[in-house]
Order: sequence, then structure tokens, then C-alpha cells
Amino acid sequence: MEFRKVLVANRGEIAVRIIRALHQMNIEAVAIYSEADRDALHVRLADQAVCVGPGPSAQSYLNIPNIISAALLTGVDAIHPGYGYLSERADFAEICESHGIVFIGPPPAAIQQMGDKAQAREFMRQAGVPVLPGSDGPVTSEAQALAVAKEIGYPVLIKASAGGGGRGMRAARTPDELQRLYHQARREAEAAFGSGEVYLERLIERPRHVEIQVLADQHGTAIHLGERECSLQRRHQKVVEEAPSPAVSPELRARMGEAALRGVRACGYVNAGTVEFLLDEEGNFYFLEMNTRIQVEHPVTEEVTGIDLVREQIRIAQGEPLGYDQADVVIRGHAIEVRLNAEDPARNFMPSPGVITRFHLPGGPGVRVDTAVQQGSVISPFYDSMFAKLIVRDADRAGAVARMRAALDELEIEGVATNVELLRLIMSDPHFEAGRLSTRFIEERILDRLAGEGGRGHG
Amino acid sequence: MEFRKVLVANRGEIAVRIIRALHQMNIEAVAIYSEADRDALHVRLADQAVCVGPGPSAQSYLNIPNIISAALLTGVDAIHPGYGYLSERADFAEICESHGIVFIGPPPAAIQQMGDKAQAREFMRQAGVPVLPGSDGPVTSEAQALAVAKEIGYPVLIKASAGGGGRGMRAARTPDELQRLYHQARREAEAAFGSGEVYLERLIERPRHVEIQVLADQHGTAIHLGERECSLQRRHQKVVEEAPSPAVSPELRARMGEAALRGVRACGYVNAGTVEFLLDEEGNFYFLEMNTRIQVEHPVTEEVTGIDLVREQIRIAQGEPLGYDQADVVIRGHAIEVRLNAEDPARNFMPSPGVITRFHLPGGPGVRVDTAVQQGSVISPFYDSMFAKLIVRDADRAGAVARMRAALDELEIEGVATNVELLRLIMSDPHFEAGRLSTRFIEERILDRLAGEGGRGHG
Amino acid sequence: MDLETIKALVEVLGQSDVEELELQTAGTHLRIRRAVGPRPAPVNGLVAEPSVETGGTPAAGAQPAAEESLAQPGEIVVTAPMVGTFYRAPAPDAPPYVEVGDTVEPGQPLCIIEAMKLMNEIEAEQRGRVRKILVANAQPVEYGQPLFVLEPL
Amino acid sequence: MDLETIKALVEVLGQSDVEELELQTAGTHLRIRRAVGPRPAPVNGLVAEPSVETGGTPAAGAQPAAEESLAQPGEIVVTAPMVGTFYRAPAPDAPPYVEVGDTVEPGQPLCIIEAMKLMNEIEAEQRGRVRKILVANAQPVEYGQPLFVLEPL
Repeated sequence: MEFRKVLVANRGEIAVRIIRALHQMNIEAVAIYSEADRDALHVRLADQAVCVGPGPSAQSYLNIPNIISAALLTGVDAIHPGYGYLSERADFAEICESHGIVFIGPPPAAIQQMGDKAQAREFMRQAGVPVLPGSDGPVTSEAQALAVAKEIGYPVLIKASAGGGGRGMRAARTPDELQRLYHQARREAEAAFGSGEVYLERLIERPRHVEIQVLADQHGTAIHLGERECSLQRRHQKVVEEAPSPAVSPELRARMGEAALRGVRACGYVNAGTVEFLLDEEGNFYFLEMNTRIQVEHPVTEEVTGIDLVREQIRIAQGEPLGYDQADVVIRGHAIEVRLNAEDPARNFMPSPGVITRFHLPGGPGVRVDTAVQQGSVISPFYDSMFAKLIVRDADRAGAVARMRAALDELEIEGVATNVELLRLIMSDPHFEAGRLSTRFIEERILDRLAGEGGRGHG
Repeated sequence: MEFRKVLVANRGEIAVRIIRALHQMNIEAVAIYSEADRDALHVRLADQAVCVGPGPSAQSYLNIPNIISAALLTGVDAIHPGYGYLSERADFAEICESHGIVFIGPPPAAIQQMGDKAQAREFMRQAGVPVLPGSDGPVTSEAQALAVAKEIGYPVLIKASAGGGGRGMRAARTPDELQRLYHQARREAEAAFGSGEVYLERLIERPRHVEIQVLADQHGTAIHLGERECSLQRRHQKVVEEAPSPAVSPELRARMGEAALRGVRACGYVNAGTVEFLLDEEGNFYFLEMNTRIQVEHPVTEEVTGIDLVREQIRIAQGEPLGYDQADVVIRGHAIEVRLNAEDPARNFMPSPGVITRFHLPGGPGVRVDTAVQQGSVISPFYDSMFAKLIVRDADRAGAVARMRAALDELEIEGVATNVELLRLIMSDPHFEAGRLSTRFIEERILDRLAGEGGRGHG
Repeated sequence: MDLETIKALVEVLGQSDVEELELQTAGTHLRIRRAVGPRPAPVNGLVAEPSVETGGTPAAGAQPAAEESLAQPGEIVVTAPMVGTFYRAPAPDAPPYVEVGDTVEPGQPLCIIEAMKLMNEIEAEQRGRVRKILVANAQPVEYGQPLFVLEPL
Repeated sequence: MDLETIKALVEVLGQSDVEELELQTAGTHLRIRRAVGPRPAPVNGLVAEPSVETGGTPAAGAQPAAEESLAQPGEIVVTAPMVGTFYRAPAPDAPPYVEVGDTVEPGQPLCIIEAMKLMNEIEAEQRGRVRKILVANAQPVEYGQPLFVLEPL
């Protein structure tokens, strides 16, 4: 089925990204927007736009009845959910289907399967994907937790089954700690997700976060597009991503890719997805979770493979075969993405909404910007503080780092506080330059320096 | 020699392009500017900037004494001339050398050699590069012209030896026409270049303009980076360029590349250069001229090869070996560039200087913009009307064309008239889509439609 | 900066040909921009510019930006609380809930918005007389779209 | 900045052909923009905002934008006609051509600018008294850089 018209159930840069892809494919784009986004770029670029509610996301971008009504009234063939919002809601995917609207994403069952973290882990284990030694399912009592921890060895990580974003997560290094933190984690999970179910995993102290991008069409072809290194995180939020990973050899890439594809095939996955792994210093990798949607950091994969992932999502949802196979995927050069957030490092990274009074973006060779923001745009307090992604590529990692440094130097943003200084510090750190990364890199090497330089966001 | 500091003897997008490359290489950049360019982006981005004269180029960007003084006073190691201005002035390159400043470009002798068109043609012929049947040197009388034309066959083209930009150029289809136009062409050449010397060539009616990018280091390695198709011209000014050419097979590319390299090696060429050919419908190609500098359209080659040409120019001038050879050059995907000019199609493409009151650039995957202009910038009447280059790339030509269409649709420019509508018409033309191009494409297929749609510049 | 100052500034601008005024003082950033040229007037605290461009396509009939001129000061604009299809009557053959000139009481149904096969009655919140009905029967409406203008009684 | 001042400014603008006014004082930033067509290009090449940022590096000492405040109305600013090194005297041990307070005649040399090993004498074009010498001896100067302020006599 060729789509004639698609509704984009999102806002911000990813809505703009999807609308551009639709237009390039000659498909009409319908935007939805909240009252706070009436002047937003995604509304301007779309062929049609429907207001679906007031500013708060719960009443607009998460308002399923209004969004489905908008889709039906505008007569779209499909809905692209982007990331966040409704993108990993199996119920939304089902409602789309029941209204005869294609959900551009995986089947609801796969979303469901991967949505429960403990269940996904067990599923992957059975599919032959390496997982961290752990509780093989939920832990329902302190006694069980202690027994499991004894078996897998300390330190251990307590994680919420329904979790995400680090909530309901605790590291325990001794039985005493475990006893105390087990209950804390349950309470936090209960409060955050409405379910106190937790499970245990062996804790890796300084892991890398490396994820594999996969594509699977409706005809049984599933391939991977190599990895992204996303170790640089602050409070479990990714800050800098790159492809390829400085820690992954072609041989390791092939093994991780194959492991990811085993999981993908086992759950009947279709469309784009990401299998996240922890990678330890010895090159062992362990399944972390699967994201059943496009990721924020998808551009770095696009830059090194030359494959437009959002277009592939749409093509796959139309029923087209991929038309190429694993051997056709060639990684060329190196790409780095940084997330530009309106947040104030001096105030513990509090969101800093406001009007962007000055906005100069770098350009030229190897520089890509994905944003929905222009000079004069309002960064609304209702939504995520990420307002732009700056992506560079070059023939090798050293070139890409140099390019990113120059691009950050050229950037001019006034009107809101940003994390640009944090990014500059990362780019000039010798460990970063050497590719020595871990998920604790920012907290261990950058935050103090940020404070030392006044803790101010720059420009 | 590693450069610490380089002066950029240019303005506009190419000055910005060069400054970015220098910064990425950790080299300080010194800008020069005229009084009209005090607020220009290239001045802001540079580490130092020196005013070298008033607005008119002859007194500023062509003011050799002031530019050399600026270079000496700021203590630069080298000068990058960009394109236009002093880039093909052998005397300037010599003056640089005599002051101990590296000229980032070929040796003065090579500039000189290729600067005289008749001489260059003869030189290339002797080096074994195919040239059009012609007069093998200047034609000094009407009688000689008629004799030569009889030998090579009509139609013939009269060209100025010192020529460029179509001035002093005339097509003659009969001896009568030749008699009349021979004198016209001489007078025009005399007026434009101070020399009335002309030569004759066989005229190809609907040729393609296809040029080969070459790189040669100081250690004897010379390679080519494939071709650019630059057939879409209006009054001998390129408007749209792409790589690869839809008319060039890998086999033809190899033959054209080898021919170009024969010429390059024969004249002891070093640094980046472009050998321009006419390509006829049977796949025969003929040397046209050689540009001994970076070209406006260099980005399309960068996009498909992944090689940063300006960086390579600087590396070569530093004495570094290329470090790769012909086999390492892989063409991947397809790239198209359009030149955005502040000119009014309704007034015969008169330059349209003014203030850019609104400027929204497209972004996202596969979109690159090279410009020195921002919202609020002044487009000065003193300089070229080209204010930005929009470059797209995708896995194949159809994808690149679709992407360019969407990018042009997204572009918003207010305050000056532009050629955007002309570009839109080109992108939607079925012959363009099919890759059926010639240097007469725009005049034959587009200009009438532009008039038909009101002849107005859009947006 | 107090309200009176801002009001005064707005008046000053209204009588001038100034298009935009921006003032930044400690802790305050004020920007006033007059509606000139093609930009429609702001509505209801919402920002101007009708972003719904449908060109004969279903959703979003009337443009919210038109509201200002539709309602006189003091009048009540009833807007769509959801996205859906607007119906003036409870059934195809039934008479409309209200006509222009009718007086409506709080809680009295004004129309139906059908969303996902569910019929949602939209009720008057205040007593008033129907001055205008802004959407034709069976037209799609978006969230916040003006449906009726009521004159309070 | 009080309301009266702003009102007055708006009125002044209305009676002028000024399109935009921007005022920055301690703690205050005011910008007023009139509704007019496309902005004209700045005349004379010279736009405000000192763009020369040299940070202790040779070229471009004084910023041309500062020129305005250096000279009183009616005074003459002598600027560098070329890029080069500024010398106050014809030879290292010779006395300077001029000192502050000196009266100069048309054609009288004021300084030398050395460019590419050539010594270029810069002469006064009008009669006047030297009020200020803006560049120190042996400093690099860029094109258009103010060198002297003369009081016409």
C-alpha cells in the first residue's frame, strides 16, 4: 500500500524530521499540535495541521481520542508516532489498527513484549541473546533478593520491571545495602510506574552503553546497521552519541549484530528498532532493553551508513521489501551527535524555557542540524528541554571530534541557558578524545570541571 | 610545515568554508574585509580580521598590497585565495612566495599555463588530452579563420584566448557568419580582457559540461575524484551541479579521469584543480579549460567521496602526502548543489541587493548549506549575487532530486528577489528528472516557463 | 513593570506606526508587536496565524484566528473541547439543538461532536442568546475551534 | 527608563524616517521598530558594531566604530589609506612629524605607513591643529583606521 497521507503524532525536531521524509516521498503530512505549539515549525511545514488540545502533553500529544479523530477526519493512511509520547504504547498501535490506520512501527505484540523489562530480558535470554546474570524474572521478597544476589554475586542492580529513565533503579554492593534498597526501589517503582515489580541483575561498574540499530521488513528480511555508542549520559539521559563505537571491532560488531537479530527474529519484529546492550571492558555484552521505535540518536547511524531510517520506517510500513541485505550495509566514516538542551547547568540542569532571541547554527561540510527551533521560537515549559541535535561526520573519529568542536564554537544561542559548555568540555576531554568512555564518564570527569569553570551555560 | 595561522583572501560563503576548515585543523584564521563587509560572518568567525579597503572589490579584495601587508602584519604562514578574486592570479601567487608566504594553490607556472585558454588547449593536446578540432593556436586574420573553419567543419566557436564567462565568444554556422562575428568577438575580447586574441574550435550543439576534480600532492601522487555534471548554466554561469553525472559510466569516468591526470602530470600541477570537458551525446569528451583553484561546486564531490577538499588543499600546501590513492576513492550516493542568487528573474536576473529580512534554511538528513548570510544580513551591491549554496545528497539521484525539491519548498527568503523559482522549475522538469541535460537546457526548457508563471522570483 | 505601563505602551503603539517594541530591564523582557500586514490578530490568548491550511480537506473548517472579529467584547465564544465532527442536531432528521436568536440555559445541549463513533453533547455553561453559529453541520472541528457566539443574558 | 521617555522616543521615530531604534544602557535594552518596507542597505559601507576582535594580536588596534566618539562635531579624523605599520617619525631617531597641539598645513606629512617595505608619507589635507594621536608608534593599522583627530583652523 502506498501512503498518500500520514499523520505525525509528535512535535519538535522529530516531527519536522518525519514531515521532511514524507515530503521527500511525495506523501502529504498532517501535523497535530497543542495550543502552545500553534506557531511551531512542524505545524508550518505540514500540509494540514489539527489542534488536539491545550499545552500539557497529557491533554494534547498523549490525547489518543483526539489524535485518532484527527487521523480519521483528515483521512490519513498511517500514523508515525516518532519517539516518546505514544510511540511505545501497544494500546495506541492497536487502536490505530482497529481504525484501519497503519501504525508506523512494530506489531503491538512486539511493543508489549519488549515493554516489560523483566519479560523482555527473559525472552531475549531464551532467544539466545546474552543477558546479565540475574533473577530470571521478578523478585518478590527480600529473602529471594538476597538469595539471588548471593548466586550472581555482588554488586547487583535492582531494576523496575516497568522501568525507564533510571527510576526504581538501585545499586547494592553488600547484602545490607540490598536489604535496605530493595524496598526503596519497590516504593519508587510503585510511585513511578504503578507497579512495584523489580528484578535483579549483576552490576557492571563502568559499562559502555552500545546499541544495535535493526531494520526488519514484512517479508522476513532483518538486518542490522551497526552500533551506536551512547555511553555519555547524565542521569540516564543520553547526551552525546556516536557511530561507530570506538570500542567495537568489526568482529564484535558482527557478533552483537547477530545477537540483536536473534532477538528481533524471535519476537516477530517488524520496522526499525534498537537493541541496547551493556558492554564491559573485556568485550562481553549483555542485553539491556529494546526500544521499539526510532531513537533520538538515529542520525549518527544515517550518517555512517547513508540509509535514511525514517524513510525506511515508512517504506517498511507500506509493505515494501528492504531491497538490500546485510552485505550491502557499509559503515563509512564517523559521526557524532550532541543534544542541545535548554537547561541551566548552574541550576542543576533545570529546564530553561524562554524565547530564543539569537540562533546561529554552524553549517558547511559534514554538519547536520535537526531542530524545530528558529530565532524567535519559544521553548515551552510544557515539553522536553532538547531543542536541537547537532550532528557531524568526517572520515574518521578524530576529524569528527575536531569538526564538532569547531561547530560548537560557532554556535550562538541567546535567550535560554543551554548545555553547550558541558558539550564543549566533553569534546576537549583527553579521555573522550581517546575514546575511553563509560556511562559514568560525565559524572566522573565533566561535572566538576563545569562547576570549576563557573558552572555557567555558555552563549 | 604545519601552518599555525592562515589568511583567507576572500569573502562570503567560501571564506566561511575555509575558516571552518582551518578551525577544524586547529589553525588560526585571519579574515580580510572591505568596509562594506564589517559585519560579515567571515569576519565574525575569524580569529583576527583586517580591513583592506572600501567596498568595491578592486580596492579591497583585489588590493594586493593591502592584502600582503595584512598577511605580513598578522604573521600568517599561508594565504588561501578561495575562488574568484586573486585565486588564479599567477602574479599574486608569486608575490606570496617572494614574501615567504605559502600560496594555497598550484605553482605560479601552472596557473599561468592554464590561464591562457589557447595555450592551455595546445598544451593539453600535446599531453594527449582530447581537444576539440580547432585552430591549434590563435587566429590572427579573417582569412585564416575561414581556412581553419573549412578544415574543421561548421559550426565553429570563436573564443577569446584570455576569455572566461562567455565574453568574446561567438558561434558561427556559415562562412558569412564567421566573417562578421570574427571581428565582433575580437572587439569584445579586446574590451573585456585587454587582448583581442581569439581561436577557433569545432562547436558541439548540445554538449554537456562535465568536469573532473583532481588532487595532486607535492610528492608526485595525483588522483581524480570523479566528475561533476555542470551542464545547467544560464549565460555561462553554472546554476545546478551534481555528482556523479547521469551520463558518465564507471568506464567513461575512468577514461576522463585518466585524461585529466595526463594533463595534470604534464604541467607539474600541485593542489586541487578541475579539468573541464565538453561531453557530446556519443560519449566523446574534449578538454575545455582547467580551473587552477577550488570551485564553487566542490561540495557535491565532497558529499559523494567523503573527502573534504578544502582540508586537502591545506594539507597539500603544508607538504603532506595525500595518504591514499585512486583505488581508495569510492563514489557513494548522489549529490546536487543549487546556487541561490539574489537576482530578479522578472528583471532579466538583475542582481537584487538588499537586507535579508527572513531566512529559514532547510535541515535534517542529507541537507547541507554553505552560506555567509543570516537573517538580517545585507546582500551588498558590490559583490556577486550568489549568497548561499544548498546541497543535498541521497543514496541515488531520484532520492537526491526529491530531497532538493522538499528543501527548496522549505526555504524561506524575504527581502531580496531570488532565483528559487527557477530552481524549482528545474527540479520538476521531466528531462531533468531523466538526467537529459545540456548546456542549453535552461534556455530551451526553463526560461519560458519562468516567464509563463509570471516570471517572478518566489519567496 | 506594572500593568498600567504596559497598557500605556500598547496604546502608544496603537496610535503610531511602530511595528515592534522590545524592552529589556532587570528581570523583565517586554516585546510588543503590532498586527500589520497579513498576520491575523491574536485570539483568546492563543497566538495568531491560522496554521490550519486545509484547502478543501476535511479537518478544521473555520479558522480560530477569525474569532476576534466574530465576537463583540463581553460575548461568549463556545469552543470545541475535542477533535471530531460537529452536528447541530441529535439525529439526521431531528431539528437542530439551537438556532440563532434562541436563548440557552446552563447545561442545555448546543451541539454534538462525534469522535471515534461516540456522540458527545456540548452544553452551554452560561445563560445566553445564540448570536452566531460558526460551523456548518457535519463539518470537522479541531480542539479549541470556535463553534458558537453567545450574548450573555 | 520611564514611560515618558519611551513615549517620546516613539513619537520622535514617527516623525523621522528612522526604521528601528535600539538603545542599550546599564540594565536596559530598548528596541523600537517602525512598520516600513524592506530595510535599505546601510550607506557608506560603515555599519556599527566593531567586528574586529583581535585580542592582543597585531592588526587592527583602534576600532573604527569608536571613531564617532573620538572626534567632536566639526573635527577631522585622518584615517589610514592602506594597511601597514604606522610610524610617527621619518627615521627611528628622528623627531615625530607632529605632536598634539601642533598646527599642520595642507600637504604637511603627519606620519608614515610602511607597507611591503615601502614608506608612504600620509599628509594632512586641511589646515588644522592636532588634537589627538590615536595610534602608538610602530603599530600595525588596517584600512580606514583613525590615526589623528584634527581641529580645523
